[in-house]
Amino acid sequence: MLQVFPDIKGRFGDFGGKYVPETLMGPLQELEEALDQALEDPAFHEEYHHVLKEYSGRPTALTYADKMTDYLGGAKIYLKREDLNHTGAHKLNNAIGQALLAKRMGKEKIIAETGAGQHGVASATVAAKFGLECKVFMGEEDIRRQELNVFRMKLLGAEVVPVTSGNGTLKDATNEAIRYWVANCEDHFYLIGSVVGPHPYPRMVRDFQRVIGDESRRQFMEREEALPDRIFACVGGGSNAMGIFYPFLEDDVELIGVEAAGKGVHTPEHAATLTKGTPGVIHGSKTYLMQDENGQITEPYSISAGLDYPGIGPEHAHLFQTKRVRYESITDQEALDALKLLTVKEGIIPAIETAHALAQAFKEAPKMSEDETILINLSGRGDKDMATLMEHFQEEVE
Amino acid sequence: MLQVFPDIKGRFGDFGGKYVPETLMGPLQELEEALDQALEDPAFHEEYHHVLKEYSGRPTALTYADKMTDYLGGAKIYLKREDLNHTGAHKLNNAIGQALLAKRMGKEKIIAETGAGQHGVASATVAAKFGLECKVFMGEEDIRRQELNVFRMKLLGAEVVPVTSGNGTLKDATNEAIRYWVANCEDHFYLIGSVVGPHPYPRMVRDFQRVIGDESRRQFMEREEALPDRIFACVGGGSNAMGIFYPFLEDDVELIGVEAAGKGVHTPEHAATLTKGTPGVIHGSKTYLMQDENGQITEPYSISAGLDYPGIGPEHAHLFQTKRVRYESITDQEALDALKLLTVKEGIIPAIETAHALAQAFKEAPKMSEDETILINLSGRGDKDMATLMEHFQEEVE
Amino acid sequence: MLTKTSFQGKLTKTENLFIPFVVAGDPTPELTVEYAKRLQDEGADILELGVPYSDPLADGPTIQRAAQRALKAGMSLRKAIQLVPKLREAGVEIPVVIFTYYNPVMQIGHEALFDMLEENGAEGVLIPDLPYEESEEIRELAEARNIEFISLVAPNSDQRIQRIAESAKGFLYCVSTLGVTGERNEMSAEALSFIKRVKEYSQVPVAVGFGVSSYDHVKLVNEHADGVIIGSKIIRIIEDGLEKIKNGETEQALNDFSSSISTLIKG
Amino acid sequence: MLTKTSFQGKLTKTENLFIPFVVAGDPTPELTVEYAKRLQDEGADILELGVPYSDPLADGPTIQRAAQRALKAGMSLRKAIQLVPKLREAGVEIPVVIFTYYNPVMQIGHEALFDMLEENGAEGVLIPDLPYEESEEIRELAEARNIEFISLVAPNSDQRIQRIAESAKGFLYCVSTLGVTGERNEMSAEALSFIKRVKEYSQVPVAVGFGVSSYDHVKLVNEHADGVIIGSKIIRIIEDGLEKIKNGETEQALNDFSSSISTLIKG
Ligand SMILES: Cc1ncc(COP(=O)(O)O)c(C=O)c1O
Ligand SMILES: Cc1ncc(COP(=O)(O)O)c(C=O)c1O
Repeated sequence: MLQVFPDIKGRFGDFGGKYVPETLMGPLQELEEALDQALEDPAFHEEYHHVLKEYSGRPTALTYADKMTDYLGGAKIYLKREDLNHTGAHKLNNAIGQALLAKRMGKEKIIAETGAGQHGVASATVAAKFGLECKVFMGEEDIRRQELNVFRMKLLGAEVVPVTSGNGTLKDATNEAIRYWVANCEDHFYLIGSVVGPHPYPRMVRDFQRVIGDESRRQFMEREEALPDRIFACVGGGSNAMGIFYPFLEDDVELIGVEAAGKGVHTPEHAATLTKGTPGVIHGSKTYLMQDENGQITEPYSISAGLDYPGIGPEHAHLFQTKRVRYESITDQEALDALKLLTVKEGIIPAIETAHALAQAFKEAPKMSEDETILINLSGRGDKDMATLMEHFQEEVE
Repeated sequence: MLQVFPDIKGRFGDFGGKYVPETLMGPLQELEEALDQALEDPAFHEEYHHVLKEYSGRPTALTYADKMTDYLGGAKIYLKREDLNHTGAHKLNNAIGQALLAKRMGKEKIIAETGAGQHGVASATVAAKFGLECKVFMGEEDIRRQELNVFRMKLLGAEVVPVTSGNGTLKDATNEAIRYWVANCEDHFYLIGSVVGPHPYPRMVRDFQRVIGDESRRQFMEREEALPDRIFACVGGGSNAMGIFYPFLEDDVELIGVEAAGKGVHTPEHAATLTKGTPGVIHGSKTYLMQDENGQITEPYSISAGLDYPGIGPEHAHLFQTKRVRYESITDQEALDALKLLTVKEGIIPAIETAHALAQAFKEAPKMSEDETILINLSGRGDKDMATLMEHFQEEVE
Repeated sequence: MLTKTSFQGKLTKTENLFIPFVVAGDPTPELTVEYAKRLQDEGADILELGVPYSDPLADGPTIQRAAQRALKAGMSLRKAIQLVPKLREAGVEIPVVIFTYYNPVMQIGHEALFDMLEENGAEGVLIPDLPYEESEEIRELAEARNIEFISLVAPNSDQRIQRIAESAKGFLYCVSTLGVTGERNEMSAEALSFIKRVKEYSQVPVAVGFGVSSYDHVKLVNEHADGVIIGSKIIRIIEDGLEKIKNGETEQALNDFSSSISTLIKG
Repeated sequence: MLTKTSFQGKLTKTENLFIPFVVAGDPTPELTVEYAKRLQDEGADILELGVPYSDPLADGPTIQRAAQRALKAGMSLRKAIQLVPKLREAGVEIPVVIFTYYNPVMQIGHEALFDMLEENGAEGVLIPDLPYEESEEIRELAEARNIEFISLVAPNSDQRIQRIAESAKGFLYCVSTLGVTGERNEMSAEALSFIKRVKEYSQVPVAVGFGVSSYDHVKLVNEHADGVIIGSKIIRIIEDGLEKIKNGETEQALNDFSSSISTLIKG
C-alpha cells in the first residue's frame, strides 16, 4: 500500500505545499476545510456525479481502436474518450467539481486562468450553468491567438481579462489570476484548471478528475476482464494524466506521462518539465519547472497551447522521483504525425495535446505483444486546433 | 394503431416513392433488400448499437435545463443532448448505420452530399473508421463558406468534390452526388444525410435516427415517470426530428417540427418548406418543396446552413398533412436570440439549426403549466457556427 | 416485331432512327425552331424537345448548361409545349417528344399536361425521373390520349427489363452505359449484349442514348439497335455556334450546325 | 514589548519606522545605491532591497515593471546580495533586508543563502511566498546565523496571527489590506483594528505595508503602528525620474527623488 498523498502539509513526498503570499493562507485553509467536508458528504458526491452524467454526458466511451491496432500490429489499443465531454475535453470534470464547491462555500464569483482557452471555456460554462459570475484571465498574446475561444467565453457571459505582464501567455495569466484572488479572496473562488497551484488544488483537481480513471477501470474490466498493461496520457499541468493514473497507482499497470518536447529537448524550445527541468517553486507549489540558473522561470514552447506550461503538478514530480510513472517527451512533429494517423485510421481528430500521448503509445504498441493492452487518455478533441492543423496540413491534404 | 409507413411502394400516405432515373432503380432495389435483411439480423443491430456506444458515446445525456425552466417559468424543459455525439451532432448516428450497411453490401466506396459540412464530416469520419473510400460533394459556394469543415473532411482522408452547377449550394451538391451515383452505382454506396431522397432512404435514415427517440423515451420515463407533453425538433431535411418523433408517434405527445423562417415567411428569403411550400418532387421523392409557378425549384434561405434546403423528408409531408405533427417556423433573429439565451443560462452553445427548435419551445414553455414537460432535441453543438455567431454577437458581448 | 411503331402513324421507319435532343429555348425559342428544322433536314426521325429544369438529375454538365441558358430565356414546360405549333409552322413534321422532369408535370397536373400535348400536337412525352413503378397513371392517360409515353431501360434494370420493354411505346430508350448524359468514346461488350436482350422483348424500335457522340458510335449503335439518341453532342455543336450568334452571324452558325450534324450522322 | 528589536543591534528605534522598498538594479545597480543613500538621508530606518523575479506573485504592476527593468539589467538574487557591500561603501548604514521570492532561494540553497547574507552583511531576509508553515527550516537557519527572517501577517491570517506575531523577528510586516502591492487612498476601520490585534502579540515593531502612498497614510499608520513600509509609491517616484536619467540629468533626477520622498514622509 502506497502512502496516502498529499500528507497533512499538502505534500506529495518532497513536492507540493503552499508557497503563497500570507494573504492566501486563510482562503486556502477555508478551501481545504470545505473540500474535506464536501468529499465526505454523500450529497456532494451525488450532485457532482449527477451533473457529470446529466450535463457533461458521462460516462465517456471506451473505444477500441481496431484499425490503429491492426495497423501497428502489437498491443490492443483503447481510447478513453474525454473528447466526448461537453465542451470537448476532460477540463469540464474539474470545472464542475470546483463550481459545485464554490456554490457550497457561498462564493458567487469565480476566477480562472486560461492559455488556449479550454479551461476558460469550461469555467465560463459552469459559471453559466450554476449562475456564477466569471472572470477569465488570459494573456494578451493568447487572446490574439485564440480569438474563437475568447468569443466563446464572452458569449457564455464571462469577462475575459487581458493580461499584459510578462510575455502575455499562460504563466502570466496564472500570476495575474492569483494576484486578483489575493485582493478579492473574500467572495471569489479561484478555479484552477490543472493539478497545479498551492495545496489543496493539486489534490482537489486530481480528485475531480479521477472519475476518468475510475470509469476506465470499470470499462476495461468489462471489456477485457483485465487491467490495461500500459496507460498513456499527455502532461501539461498534468490533470488528465493524474485523473486516469490515480486509480491505477497501486496496480501492476505501467503508467506513462508524455510531455511536449516542442522542437526537441536538445533545443531551448520545449515544455518538457520533468525531462529537462529542475525542482523549484511555481504558482504556489514545489515541483519541477523550467528555469534559468538564477531561478527565473523561463518561457516554455510547444505547438500545443495546453502543454505550453513551465511547471507541472507536484504529484507528478513525486511520481517521477519515485519512478512510479515513466515520463517521456514527444516533439511537435511527432505529435502532428500521430494526430494525422489517428484521424485517418479511426475518424477521430484529437487535440494536439492528446496527440503527444498518442505518439508515444504508437511508438510502443508495435513492440508489445498482441495479448497486451494499451489505454490512452484521449483528453480532448481537435476542433480548437483546426487553425494550427490547417497551417501544417493544408498542402498535404490537397 | 397507425398504419406502418412507408408502404410497399415506399410511400408515406401521398408522399415518398422513387422518382429517379431508371439507372437507380436497380441500386435502390438492392439497397432496400440489404436494409431489410440487415434490420432483421440481430448481429447487425448489435454491431450498430455497439458502435454507437463505443465509438459515438451513446446514450447521449438527457439534461434538465433547470435555469431555463426557472427563467421562463412554465413547463419543465429537458434537452436531448445529440451535441455530445462524436463529431457534434445527430448526423453520426445515421452515418454509422449506413456505413455498416455499405460494408455489409460489400461496397467499399461511399459518396455523400453536404451543405454546411456536418454530414460530410460524419461521412468522412465513418469512412475513416470503417476503411471506406469517401467522396463528398459540396457546392463551391459552401466550400468557400465552410473552409474549416472542408479541411476537416480532407484531414479525415475524404475527397471533397466541388460542385459548380446551379448556385453551388446543398441542392446542387445533392444533384451532383445523385448523378455521380447514377454513373457509379455498381461499387458505390450513396450515404444520404437526412430523411430525404428516394425510398428506402427516408425510412432508412429514420430507422438509424430513431435511437434518439428510443433513448429519450427510456430516459424520460426514468426521470419523470411519464412521457413529455411536447417534443420540439428543428427540421431541415428532417432527420433529427423524425429520429426523436418516431418512437412517440402513437403516444399522446404533442410533436412540433420547427422550420427556418429566415428573414420571415412573408419575404422570399426563408426555408419554411411545409409552411410555405407546395407538393412536388425533389431528389427522388414526392414531398413538399419550395418552387416557382413553373415547378422550378427555388433557392431557400436560412442563416443556418443545415436548414437551408428547399425540400423536406416525405414522412414529414405526411405528418403535416395528417396533422399528427405541428410545424412552426422561426426567423434567423429568433433563433439567434434563443441560442444566446441557452448559452448564458445553461452553458450550452447549440448549433444554429437547433436554436430554431429552442426558440419555438421557449415561446411555448411559459404558457404551459409547471407540471407539464417539454423535450427539445438538441441536435448539434454550435462550434461549427462560431464565425456566424461572431458576426452577429461580437459587438454585443464586448 | 416492331409492328406497333406509331407516333400517331407518323413514324414509319423502324431502323437507323436518328433521334436528336435539343433543349427548348436554348439559347432562344426562335433558334430552337431553326435547329429543329436543320435536324429534320439532316435526317432526324423524331425530335426530343427538352424542357429546361432547375435540377436535372439525369443530365450531365452539357445539358445542365443548356438548361440554364433556356431558363434564363424564360422557358418552361408550358412554353416548351407551345413551341410545337411553331415547329410545325416552320415545317418540322417529324414526331416531337417532350422531354421533361416530373416536378413541372406535377405542378401542371396530369390531365392538363395531356390536354396541352394534344392541343399543341406533340406526339410523345418522356419523363426521365418517372420510372415504371411511378408511372402507371401517366402511362394509362398517355394510352387513352394516343400519345407515346417513352420508357427507359438501363443495363442494371435486370428483372425489370422484360416488363419495361414489353410495355414500351413509340420507341424504347436504352441507356447504353450507367451514368448521366454525356459523351463517351467506347461502347462496351456488356452494353451490346444488353441491347440484344432488350430487343428480344421490345415491340417498338430500340434506340440507344447516353454517350453517343461520334459517327463511329452511330454506326456501331445502328448495327445492333434501331436508332441513336444524341443529346449532349448536339448541345455541344450548338454551343460552338453561340459566339457567332452573339455576333449576329446566325445564318453562318446554323450552316455550321447542319454540316456538323451531317458529319456526325453520315460520316 | 518591543524589547527584542535587533538587526544585529543596528535598529534601535522602535517607532515611526520608515522602511522603503526598492528593486535592486532598477534601473541599474549603480542607481539603486544612489536611491538607497537618498532614502537613508530622508530618514529611512531599514532598507528592503527587492530581488527582481520573473513571476512576482505578490506584486502589483508597478513593482512588476521595476522587476522587468532590473532583470533586463541582469540583476539576480546573488548580485542583489553582492550589492550590499557597495551600499556600505557608499555610506548606507541602515539594516538591509533582502526581499526575494522563494524559487531563487531554493536554487541557491538555504545554507548558501545565509552564507552569502552573512558574507555581504545583509541583516535580514523576507520571502513573501514562504508563509509560516513552509519556513521552519529557514527560520531556524536565520536564527542560528543571527539574521532577521521577516514575517508577514494579513487581516485574514485569523488564528495564525498570534503564532506569526509571537515568532516575528526584526519587524513584523503587516499587510494592511487584502491585495497585492500598490497604492490605495484609504485605510479601513478593519485594518486599524487588525493592526491593534497584531501589536498585542508582537515582540517586534509592527510595520504596515501594501498601499501606503501618501503623507496622510504615513501619519495615519504611524498613529497606530510602529512604522510604514513603502514600495510601489517609491518605485513610481523612481519612474518619474527615468526620463531625466535617460537624458543624462541623473543628478537632477536624484534631487527630485529626495524631495518627493521628503514630502511623502514629512508632509
Ligand atoms: C485536450 C487537452 N489535453 C491536455 C491538456 C493539458 O492539461 P493537463 O495536463 O492538466 O491535462 C489540455 C489543456 O488545455 C487540453 O486542452
Ligand atoms: C445540428 C444540426 N441540426 C439539424 C440539422 C438539419 O438536418 P435534419 O433536419 O436532417 O435533422 C443539421 C444539418 O446539418 C444539423 O447539423
